Amino acid sequence: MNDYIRPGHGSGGKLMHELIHDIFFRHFGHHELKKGSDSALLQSNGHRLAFTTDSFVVNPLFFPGGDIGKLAVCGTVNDLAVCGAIPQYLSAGFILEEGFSIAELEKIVISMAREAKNSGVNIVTGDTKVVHKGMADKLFINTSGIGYIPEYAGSFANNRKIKKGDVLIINGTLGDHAIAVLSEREDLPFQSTIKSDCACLNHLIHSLLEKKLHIKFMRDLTRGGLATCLNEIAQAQAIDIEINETRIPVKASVEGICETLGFDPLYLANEGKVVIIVSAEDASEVIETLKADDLGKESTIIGKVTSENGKKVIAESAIGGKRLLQMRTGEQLPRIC
Amino acid sequence: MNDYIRPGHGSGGKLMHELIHDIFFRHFGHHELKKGSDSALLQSNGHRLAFTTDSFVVNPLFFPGGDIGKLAVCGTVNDLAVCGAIPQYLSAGFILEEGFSIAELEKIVISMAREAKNSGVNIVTGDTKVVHKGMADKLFINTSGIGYIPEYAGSFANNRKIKKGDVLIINGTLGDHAIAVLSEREDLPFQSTIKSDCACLNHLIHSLLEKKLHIKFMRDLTRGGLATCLNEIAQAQAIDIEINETRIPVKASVEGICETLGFDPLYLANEGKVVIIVSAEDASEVIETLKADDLGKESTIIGKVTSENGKKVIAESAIGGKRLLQMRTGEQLPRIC
Amino acid sequence: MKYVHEYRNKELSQKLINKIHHSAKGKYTFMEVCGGHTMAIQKFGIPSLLPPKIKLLSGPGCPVCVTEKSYIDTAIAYARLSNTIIATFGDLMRIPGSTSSLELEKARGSDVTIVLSALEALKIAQNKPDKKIIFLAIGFETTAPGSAVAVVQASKARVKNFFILSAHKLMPPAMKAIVDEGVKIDGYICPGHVSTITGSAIYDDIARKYSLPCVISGFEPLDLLQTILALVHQVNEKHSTVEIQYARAVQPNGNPKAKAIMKQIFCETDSEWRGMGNIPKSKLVLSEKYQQYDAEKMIPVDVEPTISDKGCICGEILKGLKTPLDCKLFGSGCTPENPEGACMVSGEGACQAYYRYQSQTEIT
Amino acid sequence: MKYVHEYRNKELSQKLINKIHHSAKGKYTFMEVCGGHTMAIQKFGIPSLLPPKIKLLSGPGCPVCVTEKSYIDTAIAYARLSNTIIATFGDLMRIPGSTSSLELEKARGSDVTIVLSALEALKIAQNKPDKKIIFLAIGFETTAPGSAVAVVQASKARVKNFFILSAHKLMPPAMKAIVDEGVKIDGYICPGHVSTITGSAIYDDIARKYSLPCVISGFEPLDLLQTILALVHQVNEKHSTVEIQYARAVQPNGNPKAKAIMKQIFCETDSEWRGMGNIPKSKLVLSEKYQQYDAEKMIPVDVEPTISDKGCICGEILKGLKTPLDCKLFGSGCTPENPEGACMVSGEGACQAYYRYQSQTEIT
Amino acid sequence: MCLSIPVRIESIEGSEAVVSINGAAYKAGIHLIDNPQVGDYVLLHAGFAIQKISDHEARETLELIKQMKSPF
Amino acid sequence: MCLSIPVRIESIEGSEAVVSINGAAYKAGIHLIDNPQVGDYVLLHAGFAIQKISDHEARETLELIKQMKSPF
Ligand code: SF4
Ligand code: SF4
Ligand SMILES: [Mg+2]
Ligand SMILES: [Mg+2]
Ligand SMILES: [Mg+2]
Ligand SMILES: [Mg+2]
Ligand SMILES: [Mg+2]
Ligand SMILES: [Mg+2]
Ligand SMILES: [Mg+2]
Ligand SMILES: [Mg+2]
Ligand SMILES: [Mg+2]
Ligand SMILES: [Mg+2]
Repeated sequence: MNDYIRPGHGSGGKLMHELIHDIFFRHFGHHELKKGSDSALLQSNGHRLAFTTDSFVVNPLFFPGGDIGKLAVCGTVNDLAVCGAIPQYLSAGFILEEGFSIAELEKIVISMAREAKNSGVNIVTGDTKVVHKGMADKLFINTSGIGYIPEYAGSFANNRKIKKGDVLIINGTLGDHAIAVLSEREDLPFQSTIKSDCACLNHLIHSLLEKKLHIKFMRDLTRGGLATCLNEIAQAQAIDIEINETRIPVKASVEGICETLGFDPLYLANEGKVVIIVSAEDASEVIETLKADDLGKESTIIGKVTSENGKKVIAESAIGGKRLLQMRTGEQLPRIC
Repeated sequence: MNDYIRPGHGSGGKLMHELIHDIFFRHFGHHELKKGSDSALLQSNGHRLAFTTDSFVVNPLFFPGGDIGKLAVCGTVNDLAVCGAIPQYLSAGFILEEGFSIAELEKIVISMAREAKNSGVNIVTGDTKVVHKGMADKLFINTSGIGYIPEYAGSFANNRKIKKGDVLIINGTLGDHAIAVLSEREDLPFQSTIKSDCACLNHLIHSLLEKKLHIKFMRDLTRGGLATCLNEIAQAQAIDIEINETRIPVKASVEGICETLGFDPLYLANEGKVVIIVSAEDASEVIETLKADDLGKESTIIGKVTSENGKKVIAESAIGGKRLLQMRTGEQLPRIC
Repeated sequence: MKYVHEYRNKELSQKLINKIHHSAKGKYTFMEVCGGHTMAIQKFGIPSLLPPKIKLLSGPGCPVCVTEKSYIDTAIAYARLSNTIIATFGDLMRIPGSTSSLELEKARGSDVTIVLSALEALKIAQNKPDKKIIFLAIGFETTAPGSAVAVVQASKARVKNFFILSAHKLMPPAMKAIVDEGVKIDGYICPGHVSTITGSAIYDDIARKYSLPCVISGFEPLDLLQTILALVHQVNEKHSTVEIQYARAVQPNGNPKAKAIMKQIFCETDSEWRGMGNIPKSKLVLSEKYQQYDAEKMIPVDVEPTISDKGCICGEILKGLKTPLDCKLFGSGCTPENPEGACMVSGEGACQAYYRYQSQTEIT
Repeated sequence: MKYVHEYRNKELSQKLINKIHHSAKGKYTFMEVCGGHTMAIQKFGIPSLLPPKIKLLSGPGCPVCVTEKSYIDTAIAYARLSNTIIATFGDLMRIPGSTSSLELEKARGSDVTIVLSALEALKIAQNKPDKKIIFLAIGFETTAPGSAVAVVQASKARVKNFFILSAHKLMPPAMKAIVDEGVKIDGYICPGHVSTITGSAIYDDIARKYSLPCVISGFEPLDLLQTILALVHQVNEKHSTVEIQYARAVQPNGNPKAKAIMKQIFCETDSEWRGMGNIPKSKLVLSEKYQQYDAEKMIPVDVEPTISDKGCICGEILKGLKTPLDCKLFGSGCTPENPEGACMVSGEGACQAYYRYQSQTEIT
Repeated sequence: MCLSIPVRIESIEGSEAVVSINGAAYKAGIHLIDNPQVGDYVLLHAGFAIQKISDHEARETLELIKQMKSPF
Repeated sequence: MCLSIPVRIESIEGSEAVVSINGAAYKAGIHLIDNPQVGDYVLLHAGFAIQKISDHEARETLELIKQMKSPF
């Protein structure tokens, strides 16, 4: 059963991590790659750079709150920003299916251009490939990005020591992206006003770094959702984390759809959310700074670091019970039981 | 007839150039992008960088002389190298079709790792996406690359002035890649010993730059073949070029297959060929240097710059007749007449 | 009132927990037969809040876990036929058959599509008259009425290319079989949503003949805690009656309309249960009159011989004789990514529930 | 000897060019009717080497350019049927029909596949018995025998799902029509590969009745220069006979086996030629006996009404009355990327050949 | 088994109802429910409303717990 | 029209021959050729050999040009 690519290999959870470790890390082997962080932090001729890549394959291409083009810019900008880099340059690689509408392509490109402008990055190099009808699903976009590490973010990028008692902050509600995209698909017949949270977070993050707040770690949530992200953090930083489920912001309609389909919002995809670890004493100033930005209005503390030597993520439920929160194992499938 | 993506939009010829100008250049608008060169030459915090991207969608994935993985490394390394950059870091973005064999994926990854090692670059960041069965053709790879511009290549990267009488050099035979790939496809039932020329040219190019030979311009040949590449050069550099068809190296079997299918070798894809413009007096030393490398054994002068103020490419035929060589217009289709 | 968050109140649950701690005297073993209960119990961390003398066992309440392997093998055989579309709830996608799974068959090119309802499957059939649509009808009494509606609609609209492959199972025969097998329990947390359809009378036999307390429970923490408290009380007082904790949704008589349509379309038959062997009259199949919608009757197919699980103790876990931690494969040879047995596949299978929501005691 | 590069010798061609320059006294207009000749002439830059008093006109020798628009519309209508595969030479893919093209239909989801030979199309039919395969049989006398072989094979193997949509055209009727239309030429460069099948006798009428010199030419520069020289000589000497320059491939009697199978399978009929109107007995269709392979006879389809070209002077170019440069659309409204007329689509269509291999005089 | 949540009937057309799942709309089959009314809360399972929710009983249950005396 | 190039017959099996196109192999139909032999050069068009090439005539043609006297 292991020999074929399955949807779970791309869903940001455990299967994907195994594939990445067993195949990519093993053969490519570079230490920056193996860190598995959002961007590689590099030296180029004495200069410090962040470099990252992502491909975008979302279906449908247009969804409430965004489209694949906006996503492609935000995803890469965010991966640079959470590493403390100032995003500067993006590449854009298009794979187009024969028969795809050029008018739709233009809409997507305009959306990319707008988002790039808003976030202050330039798309400086590109590529276009066309595949025959049926050989791709309309259009895929790859963006890669380069940023530089400013002086004041230097120590952040080197990872401050995370301590017991440090708190975890998130800048808003979970799962809006996943549900907005799902409800737009014909095969999931929900109608809602839920919009994708898709957004470039670099200005929000920049406002923290500029104030020289003691940010200890940041990661943007994407495919695997909060639970997978926290597990990645716990493992990479060798810490135990405990979150309080009642404090995790989830929209009522998102929660409802999740209960209907048997999904867990903690594992739903997001595209404009970042988890930030700060010391407890800095938390209120961080939240205040975040709340000053539209993208951080609902920022809140969701949990804390409970051990400096661990790798577990624990969730405390509404009634005080506790459970181990693991990585997502495969693509979440709608179910009846 | 214009509203849909057609194969020609990706075949490196005129349709593609129109799409790129009308959609991508128009909306993205950055001057480096609009140059349409192999890599963007950038300033990042006072540091000079080259940055490029390419997606790879070849069918079949494995072909005589290479595979999609080798191609993905070589293509991006070459785009950096022809701009005078020393390729350093690559990203690797995979789009995998559900059901694709993980063993084949590993073969491809090993091939990428090998080629990266040979060419001296590191794959430092990556991404994996899985799409449902039938939504992609097995596997697509995007690589983006970063290089730095060494001192001694600085003036090259700024474009020396191309003068009338300068000569054009190529490092070997045309069309081997296209024909190797075609003959491997079930729908084109040829059998031959032709191998793809797919190769990383950075060491070959480096050997020229190190010797501080007066290289005036370089571009690697890819999808659109020699004719498209020369037209791009003529337009971008505002020069007239004249090539001599009898001097253009083409393997006999490649030529034969072309005549059978109605293809023109001047428009066939290559993945290890570079066109170099040098002053006539430097030509012999450049060729000598190229010939010292395995990848340059068949280097030869194919033509010259005939005007410093033009944009035409003229081909002189075996019998001395002349014709205008234009960009390829669409994907070449096998035909009977 | 939205009937969800009100039942997740921390103060009220603390009151119930205190009461349970206070009331629990001896040792108690209760079985929740519904996978939804298993999930909720783990998700809200209820074991970490109960006194250690109360033990909760997971029963055969995940329709996916109890589905016989030969059923999956049959579905896979159908998936491999050309011109056939398998419509299934997501639950079945990753269940291992003898040598493959529906997910893998889809990856290999079969047309397998996930639906949210039996009516969606029927709609596909109506939109693609050239194809045969086989709906994998799984689930207990809660789900079977929906399949019945789809068959009635297909019949009304004269749809000729819609078929069901039924694995609809009945809950009471399995609950009895568990006790007959000798599993030692002190009471049943009875399945709330099954009971909305069936009503409470189906458990009368169990309470009376087997002298087991039965409480029909809702799925929120207050529901479950209240149910556990009621069970403790019954045990303490040596009662064994059927109580309805989930009164807001369960009528003593259930849902007569749903029961009627089930009766119209289906008849009962003996059936294999994964890991539990044959249980008499425990499965619903289409009655004579609706044969033309029965995939097995109408579409001949060669099914590969069933290969039995190696090392998987799913069956004993379903019977409540063992817990997932007793399985040598748990967590190493068998994980949600690469499940060996069915209990690891479903989100509410006992093994996956354990794997995902491991209780605090096991964490620290 | 490999029969290609030997005929691209620069010294020998210079000899011929000198001789032509020396022999050319008055003004000469010769027409090459074969698109392959048009291509070779442009590719080797022959116009830039001839004295200006020799003018070469391109005739109707591209089977794609002369294919009536309604044929493309019919092929498109077939492409839109479900369960149908269109098998075509690459040449037809981009030909504009009234409102679409095969390339566009493929982009929209139709199954259109490129083949290198009629037998490949037959193989597809044998591999996919559920589908109807329609082979677009285009080409002149050179290509028609291959289609005939495929029909014979289909008949032998009792293949029931292979069909051809014939647009096989005959060369001599068109060559006569051109002169009848009043096009002023001094001689024909006769199509070499057509003649390998037909032999030389088909041009006898033209040489005799129309008093036009005819030289059957090969496709290499030496062939073409030698042919032009021979035509100049005939004109100078007021001869008009049929000469075979391409003797290494053309027998006076052609290829009797190919002629026989063509005769067995096909019969002649009147036909529209794009831009040239109706020409009697200029097309091959399947004879009565092979009707079951005739798409038009066996597969009914609604074809959209043909919309005539606006501004395209393809027809006059084919007749030799105008050159592409006379067309207002050439190079702006009509380019190989967005062709308006058929002559711009095919690599050997007069307009595309001009566009791609513009002669040196026009370059500078 | 049997995932099910309470949803509110927003409108009815024949044997289908649009239900609100905390604000998200979904078309559910109401073939199995007697006398469904707009405003009713029903349990949604596998695309069908399977039972109405009794507001009275719902409050009763909570009231019972609220009024329970603490053992300590 | 009618792209065609000379190819060499390398082997024959029934009505198909493997032909060499300057070294590349292709399976061509030889239904239309009388008495095809390995070593023959034939013209290949649309998948079929349509005519044998006469080596004698080929040399003759070249010879003719070679022996032509220059007009100057
Ligand atoms: S852990 Fe896996 S193998 Fe073990 S009982 Fe559970 S499902 Fe079966
Ligand atoms: S240029 Fe185009 S429009 Fe004009 S005659 Fe040629 S094909 Fe027709
Ligand atoms: Mg990230
Ligand atoms: Mg990234
Ligand atoms: Mg990312
Ligand atoms: Mg590119
Ligand atoms: Mg598609
Ligand atoms: Mg390049
Ligand atoms: Mg590039
Ligand atoms: Mg490139
Ligand atoms: Mg990524
Ligand atoms: Mg595929």
